[in-house]
Amino acid sequence: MTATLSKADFQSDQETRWCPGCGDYAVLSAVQQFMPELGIPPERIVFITGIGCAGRFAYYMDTYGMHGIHGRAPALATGLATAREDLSIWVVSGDGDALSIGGNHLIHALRRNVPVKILLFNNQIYGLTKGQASPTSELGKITKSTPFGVADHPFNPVALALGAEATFVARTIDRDRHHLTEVLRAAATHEGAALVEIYQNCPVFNDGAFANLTDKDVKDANQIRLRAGEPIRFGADDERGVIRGADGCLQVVEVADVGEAELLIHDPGRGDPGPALSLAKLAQTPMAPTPIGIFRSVQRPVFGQRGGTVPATEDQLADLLTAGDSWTVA
Amino acid sequence: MTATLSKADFQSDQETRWCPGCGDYAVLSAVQQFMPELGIPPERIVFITGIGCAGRFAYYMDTYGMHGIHGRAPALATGLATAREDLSIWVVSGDGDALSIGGNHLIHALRRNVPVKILLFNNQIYGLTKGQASPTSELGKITKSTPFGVADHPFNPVALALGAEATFVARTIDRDRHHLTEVLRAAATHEGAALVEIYQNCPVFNDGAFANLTDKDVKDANQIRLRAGEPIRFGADDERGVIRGADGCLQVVEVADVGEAELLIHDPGRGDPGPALSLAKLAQTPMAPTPIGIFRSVQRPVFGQRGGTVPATEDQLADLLTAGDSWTVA
Amino acid sequence: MTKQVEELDRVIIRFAGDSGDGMQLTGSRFTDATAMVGNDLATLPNFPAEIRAPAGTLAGVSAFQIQFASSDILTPGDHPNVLVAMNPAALKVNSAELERGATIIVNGDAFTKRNLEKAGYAANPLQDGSLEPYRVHQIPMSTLTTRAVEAIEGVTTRDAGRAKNLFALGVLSWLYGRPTDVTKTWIERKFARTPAVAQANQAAFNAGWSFGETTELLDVQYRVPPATDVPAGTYRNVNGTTALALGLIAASVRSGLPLLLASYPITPASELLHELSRHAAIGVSTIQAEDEIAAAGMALGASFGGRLGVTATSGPGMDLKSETIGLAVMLELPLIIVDVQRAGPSTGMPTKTEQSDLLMALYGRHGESPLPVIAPSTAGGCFEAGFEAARIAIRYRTPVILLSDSFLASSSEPWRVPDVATLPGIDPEFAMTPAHPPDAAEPFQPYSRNERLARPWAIPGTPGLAHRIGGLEKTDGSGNISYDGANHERMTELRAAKVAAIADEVPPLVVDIEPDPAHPTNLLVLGWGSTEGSIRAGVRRARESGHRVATAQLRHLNPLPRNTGDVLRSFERVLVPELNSGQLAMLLRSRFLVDVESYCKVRGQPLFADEIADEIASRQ
Amino acid sequence: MTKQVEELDRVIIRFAGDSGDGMQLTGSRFTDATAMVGNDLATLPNFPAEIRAPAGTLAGVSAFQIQFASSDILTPGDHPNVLVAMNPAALKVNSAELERGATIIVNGDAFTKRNLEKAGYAANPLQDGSLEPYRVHQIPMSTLTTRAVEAIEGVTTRDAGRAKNLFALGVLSWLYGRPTDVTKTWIERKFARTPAVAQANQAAFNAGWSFGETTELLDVQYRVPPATDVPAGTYRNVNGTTALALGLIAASVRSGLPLLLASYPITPASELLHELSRHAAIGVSTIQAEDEIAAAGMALGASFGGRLGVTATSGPGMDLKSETIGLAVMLELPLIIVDVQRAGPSTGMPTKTEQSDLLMALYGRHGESPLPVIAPSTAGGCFEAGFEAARIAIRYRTPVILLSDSFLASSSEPWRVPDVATLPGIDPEFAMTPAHPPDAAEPFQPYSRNERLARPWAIPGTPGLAHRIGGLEKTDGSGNISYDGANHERMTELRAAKVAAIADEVPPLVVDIEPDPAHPTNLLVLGWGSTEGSIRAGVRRARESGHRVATAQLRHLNPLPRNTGDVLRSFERVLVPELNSGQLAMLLRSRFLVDVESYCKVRGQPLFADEIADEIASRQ
Ligand SMILES: Cc1ncc(C[n+]2csc(CCOP(=O)(O)OP(=O)(O)O)c2C)c(N)n1
Ligand SMILES: Cc1ncc(C[n+]2csc(CCOP(=O)(O)OP(=O)(O)O)c2C)c(N)n1
Ligand code: SF4
Ligand code: SF4
Ligand SMILES: [Mg+2]
Ligand SMILES: [Mg+2]
Repeated sequence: MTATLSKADFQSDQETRWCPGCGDYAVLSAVQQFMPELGIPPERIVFITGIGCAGRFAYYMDTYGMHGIHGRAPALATGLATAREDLSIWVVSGDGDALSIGGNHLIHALRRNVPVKILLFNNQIYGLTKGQASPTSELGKITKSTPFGVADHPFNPVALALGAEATFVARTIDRDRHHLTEVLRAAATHEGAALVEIYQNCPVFNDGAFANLTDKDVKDANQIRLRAGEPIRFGADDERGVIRGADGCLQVVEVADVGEAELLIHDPGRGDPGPALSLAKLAQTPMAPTPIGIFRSVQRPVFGQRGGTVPATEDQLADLLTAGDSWTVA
Repeated sequence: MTATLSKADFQSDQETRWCPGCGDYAVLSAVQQFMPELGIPPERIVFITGIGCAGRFAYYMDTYGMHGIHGRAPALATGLATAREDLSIWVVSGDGDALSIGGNHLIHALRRNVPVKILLFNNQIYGLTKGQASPTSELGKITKSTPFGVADHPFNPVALALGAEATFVARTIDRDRHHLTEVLRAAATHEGAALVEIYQNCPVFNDGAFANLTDKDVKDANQIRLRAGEPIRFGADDERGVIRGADGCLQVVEVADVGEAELLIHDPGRGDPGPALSLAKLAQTPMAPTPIGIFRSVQRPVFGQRGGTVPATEDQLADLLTAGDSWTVA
Repeated sequence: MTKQVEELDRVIIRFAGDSGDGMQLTGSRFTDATAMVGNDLATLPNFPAEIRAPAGTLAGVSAFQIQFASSDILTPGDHPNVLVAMNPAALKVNSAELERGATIIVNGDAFTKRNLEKAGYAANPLQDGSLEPYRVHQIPMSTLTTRAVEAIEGVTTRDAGRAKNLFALGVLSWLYGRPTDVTKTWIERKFARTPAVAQANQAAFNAGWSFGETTELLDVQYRVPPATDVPAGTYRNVNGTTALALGLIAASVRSGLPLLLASYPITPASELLHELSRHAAIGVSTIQAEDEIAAAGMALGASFGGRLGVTATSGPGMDLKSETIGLAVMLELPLIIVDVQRAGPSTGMPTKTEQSDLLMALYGRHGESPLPVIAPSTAGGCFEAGFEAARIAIRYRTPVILLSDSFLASSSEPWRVPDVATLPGIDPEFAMTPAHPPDAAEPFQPYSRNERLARPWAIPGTPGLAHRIGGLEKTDGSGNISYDGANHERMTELRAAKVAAIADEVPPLVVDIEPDPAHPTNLLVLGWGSTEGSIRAGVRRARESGHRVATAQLRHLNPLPRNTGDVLRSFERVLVPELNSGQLAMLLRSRFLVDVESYCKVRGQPLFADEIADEIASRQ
Repeated sequence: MTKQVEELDRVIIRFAGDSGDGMQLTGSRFTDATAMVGNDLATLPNFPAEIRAPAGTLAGVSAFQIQFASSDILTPGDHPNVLVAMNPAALKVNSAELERGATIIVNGDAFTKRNLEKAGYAANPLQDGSLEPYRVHQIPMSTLTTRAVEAIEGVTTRDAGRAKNLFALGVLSWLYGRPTDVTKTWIERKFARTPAVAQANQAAFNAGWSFGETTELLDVQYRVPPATDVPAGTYRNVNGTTALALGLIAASVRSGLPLLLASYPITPASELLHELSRHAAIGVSTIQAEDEIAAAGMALGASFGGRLGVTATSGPGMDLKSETIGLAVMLELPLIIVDVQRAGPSTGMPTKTEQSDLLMALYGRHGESPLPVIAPSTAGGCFEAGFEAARIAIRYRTPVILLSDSFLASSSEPWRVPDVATLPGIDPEFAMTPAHPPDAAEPFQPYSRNERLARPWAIPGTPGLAHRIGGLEKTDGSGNISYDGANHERMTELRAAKVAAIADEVPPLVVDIEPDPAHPTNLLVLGWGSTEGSIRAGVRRARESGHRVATAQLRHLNPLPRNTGDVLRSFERVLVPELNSGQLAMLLRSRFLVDVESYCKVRGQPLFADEIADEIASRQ
């Protein structure tokens, strides 16, 4: 029966309510399209979301869903995942929801390696509340809450996840359905926690934040596509690449200048997260050439059920009640 | 007058109340000893602490102090630092206080580069509440809250800080007064946020957690002392060292096998935090050879005062009140 | 042709259109012009729910309501007499609330098949007679606007399309004889950098005005004489958010304490953050914290440093701040917590108003942690409330909760600008020497108390006063940690007594009419916070229809005015209308054992004057 | 030599010593032996503040108190008649609370100059006559213990030193004729792996016993006959923590829902986490969350998944959970929140008891978010309370707050173990088909309601019932997001009505004596939660001295028993003793307009029977 599932089986009857042109539409459509691949019936799939435009995602998926409170989706999901190993659990969160108010739950879910897939819609702005700065807004950005420009250095979500012991960390883009789907596939098959940062355009409050990576004429020059086992190179004609410089830091070079042999080979399976962090920090904001794809994918025991799924029997309970010294009064 | 300050000037009249043999005593004494070096009068120094045994620290320093609530010291300190640039502000926190309940405030204080020095007393246990697991407790550890062993993979505080955009990250040990003081000195002179992880022994609930790095007979074999600009090597006769292997990961080797030239040169000033993360993760727990010292120290604008220190004048206020369209009724 | 002029005492107009139609702008321009005329007025914007919905849909409708009159008015009004509807959706959403016989002015061009469908109209309401009970004026605004501007050099069709709201403004300005120069100068200022656009807007406005003047369509012009009962002074329009921001800044100036607001965005409290963040130039620091817990902590940290620490949020954020507020109670430091209430529980209805956080403000923390609670009752009153909250926080070294709400924050009214010199001074009375108060023992006793039971506030940097404070119970006087039972009981009583004693400075509860023995008034309508306007308007109507009824409004919820009990007992019946399930009533009943009656409205809307009038009538 | 035997009706013994002296162990061993005798008993440990203080200091003193009697008793007792003091500090800290003429047994060896100084004694109290009013027995326990064990193969001097608490146990066991076999078997079990230590402890115990038997020092032996008024059944000793854990597990078994506890450590609630984490083998999952917010979220997430979600904390943690509890109110899912109250506000006095979270439990969330609140009144009663909380949470799909406190959690008493078969079943009634309840509309209506107003609980994995829930207001029935005012009012009323209706299943408030027209009882003492024992004991004393007074205890704080108002009104005066500033009194006054009087104690201690007796006397 699950074999016959189609995109339509994952579309709820609720009218989608995002602004015209919002990147969320593209991600929703891609996710609904991908779901049948899981081969899991909709009733065993759960979407748990936080508050924000991204948070509305749950209402549009015809699966079980919980629209939680701001920033707490990873905690809700951790409880559900611990209680119900039989479910496929997805968290959808925004850059404010996941990294500002929800930062603590995110890093703990990652270190515990809770079996949930976390989709972080990063539009580098607060959308639902109409345009305040987010922890990923670039320095100097003018927003409703920062009329003189953002003064706090932003987080790099991939870097934060790597420092937080994440076992799977990836980055993709709303507009690139193919790449997005590939990454979703990898995240879905990963055992344990997966963090997927999705660059998502907010045409209303932060339009063009990722134009560098999405506009036809410049994207090739700026998308550094990470492929396991392959040298890291990019550009219209793969003319540029990444090497580890003499100073021990990664740097972008012209392949011609250094020779292909010098290029760094991408390996998401490294135990040492250092090189992945170096890649994540190649660009602090997506205005420079920016790696996308899977930064890290390693195996580690999954945070799982503690007490099993069946309560005590009545006999076990009876024994428990009289455990320790007991006496009888006739 | 500040020239004549001595340790005694920083000792409060409160009786110190830690368990006999607690590592906190050594740190307290070292800090009190070091304070005069700052050349700042006690009244311009503030210690803000969270809840935990470490949290009691504030009461023992004869400076201004606030013993806050659990996990929130970095937030309290951020407010104070923003309001009062003229103060030297120190946060003292435990591994539970800083990394469990307070994780979010810690990473945000680091990314904002708030000018506070954060001393994280890591005893890998909850002391004040009598022995539950902490986010740094090693896998499998039996504690009051984990009778079958800790099931969550621990945080590595240095790694977390590096992923959180920290500009200064160091690690030292309660028992090594000299090294501890060196690190305090560097942290104090760093402009912006400094995170100092201090391995601290809790003889009552987690005795010997750092024996590997403190016991005479084994410490030389396990302390990897990081020195800026020098090759990374250790061991009684510096016979071992750290190199970057062919696979791109760091590894510990016998210097003899690879030759000194191959050794990694330590540079805390690298823009790219990747190599520092690799070092931090050389040992997931201090049971293996573990780097101590300054992992990262870079410059970045400091999160500072927004609105300045003087309120509006009465004239400015009057103008403000009538700003926009106003009219007069006679 | 000259037209007949009809005089009116009061008018309620609602401008409604698609989010993109610029109705908020039209409304506020009309408001400014109206203020200039000297009418009294009150306004209320009504935005669509957070996310911008597709153009033309019901969810996308944005509206702005204004009531203006020749005598003082109290609310933006319950039921509009005039609706300006820029598209079918706007008509659909708003027609239900119109008074019978109301005037409806629509942009006929917008009533296309597509738009009608989007609005869910089976048939065109302009044709199917469903608008029979109203006076409908159809004006092809888009067409006329385009025609008016097409000649202008460098104007895009997009500019033309967007200018139609000024056409509407022109029509209404003519209809109610609003001055045109205010609008003219505004257009010039606003579009100074794009002269073409400025011209286009001016042209559209003029076109609307002359349309009114010339066409047969509108046969009467109305006149609402200026309000005569207005005290002299300088006035401006403010909504509750602006007034509150100004009140806090004024307190900062009068106390000499720089203001630090740490806040985390949340509807409808974000506006205060936006507002204050613009004033960095005059000593106002703002931090967008990582969450509400941090925001409260940062504000408290600033207070410890001798600043005026403020944090602002709405319901869900209040939950999160409660632990830190409790710490502030224990530290006995000044802290202002602004709660712009919205419809709960949980995420509830974020854009809707409610008064359901009162009991949480009083009891929403573990342990015995009393603190003062203040609730402004008008948009302008938010200025005094902000100032008063700061004054109390500083004088008594205590956190203060200020309960505003979504309605107060966004509704606006003319506000008489106070003379700065007349604002009371606020002396922070920082401790400078160990002996503080002078007769206190040395070494410095951070938990000694003055006549108000307030403790000394010694800020870092003060030599000789270095001390440690924290959340653990402390010894009376020295402030050292104490687990002594008797001390804990004493400190618990002291914290409560300090807050209770603030009543000495709380103005008595004022009933709006003197009890007249001849005709005893047996009913008191007692409200709190933002409901004042509607209650007074409702009471006024009840009186007009002959009912004897008195009213009073509580602005201090803790401590209550000292005469509250006497006032309650001096009436046979007391009616307490609230936008919750009876929270103030619960307080009053337990405090005074008076059987007050509740009128509870929990619909996410402000109270309506009609409802009060009806409740009164039903009791007499 | 045979000694005279004196019969006693009740005895209160306090074992006190340094944290290292093992007094908790001595006390619990003595308790078990006492239980075997068939005495009724109640015990209370008293640990030093969190951090272990230096040996011999006042801060390091640990004590364990037991009251045992031949007739039913209600509390661990106010003033001990016997104090066992292992060192000077223990004597200093505890002597003040002894009754006049009490017996003091000290370890003479410990009264060294150094220890006396540490305890702050200028002169040795054993010599300076300051203990005149007491009967003091000095026993060189350390010396005698060492002598008794030194012969034993493989015993270190350290083992010897530590065995002296068993010597003390031996002495007291002889003094009160406690059976020795219980202790013997316990020693064997406990030290099975270290026979030498086992032997040493046994030897020390025997030495203590024979010391009592042989020396002149102790001339009388006491006998407390077994309690005769005890109902038949199997008994064990439990403290409130264990009883609560068992109650929750029992509910899990009877409902078939695996238990998931997510909690963040905090004194005194951590013990529940420790206790439950041991039962992983029988379907109990426990997670130590990163903070209290996460803990509540994890428990709620588990509930969504069809588990029995529980979270436990104390005051500061309650503040942090409030937003998530509000979400649970909106989601209408079962959730149990245990609040083990401690002295507040803020960090307060973490190891001390208080009842000051009642109003926060009821009103500590923004918006109108009603939920049931239950408060057990005895250690054993925590079993029923835990079970009942789960039953209500599941039947009504609602979060339930259970208010325990530090005193209840750690005090212990004999508990009659219930027969598992007699425990009521709890049917989770999971929704399995879209039509649920059967007459409901399709598609699945997650917010339709049954006769109890409870909504269907459809858990992930159930085909055809996939649905979305969240914190935004929802349409009655369908559960879709709604901003409609009328719907919001209806939903607000429904949520309140559902909780109020639980009163149908709340047992009536029972007054302990029938009103007797002949001698009217004009005073009711009404308590709630953990004060029951002290109140009943106090009332009993008052009656013994001739006062006519009735008493009753509330275990359901929301909703209140339906007859509460009638009960209050049937007395002239109502006295409400509380360990807070009058929180229940406030509730009752507003609900019933009855002028109840408060007796407030906020000293971080449990209520004392004397205090109640005095309060009663002062009113008659
Ligand atoms: C406790 C709490 N604080 C604040 C809010 C208000 N709020 C809702 S969404 C949001 C942030 C939205 O930004 P983001 O997470 O980036 O999501 P986006 O809307 O951009 O998709 C905020 C501050 C809330 N609902 N709850
Ligand atoms: C909100 C809140 N939750 C829980 C606690 C209880 N608590 C106090 S300290 C602490 C953790 C102590 O561990 P750590 O931070 O490592 O400090 P340490 O005692 O080990 O120095 C906890 C859970 C609290 N005081 N407040
Ligand atoms: S505000 Fe931005 S993120 Fe939100 S729905 Fe609109 S376009 Fe999308
Ligand atoms: S419990 Fe551990 S950390 Fe705390 S004071 Fe004692 S030894 Fe130190
Ligand atoms: Mg965003
Ligand atoms: Mg610790």
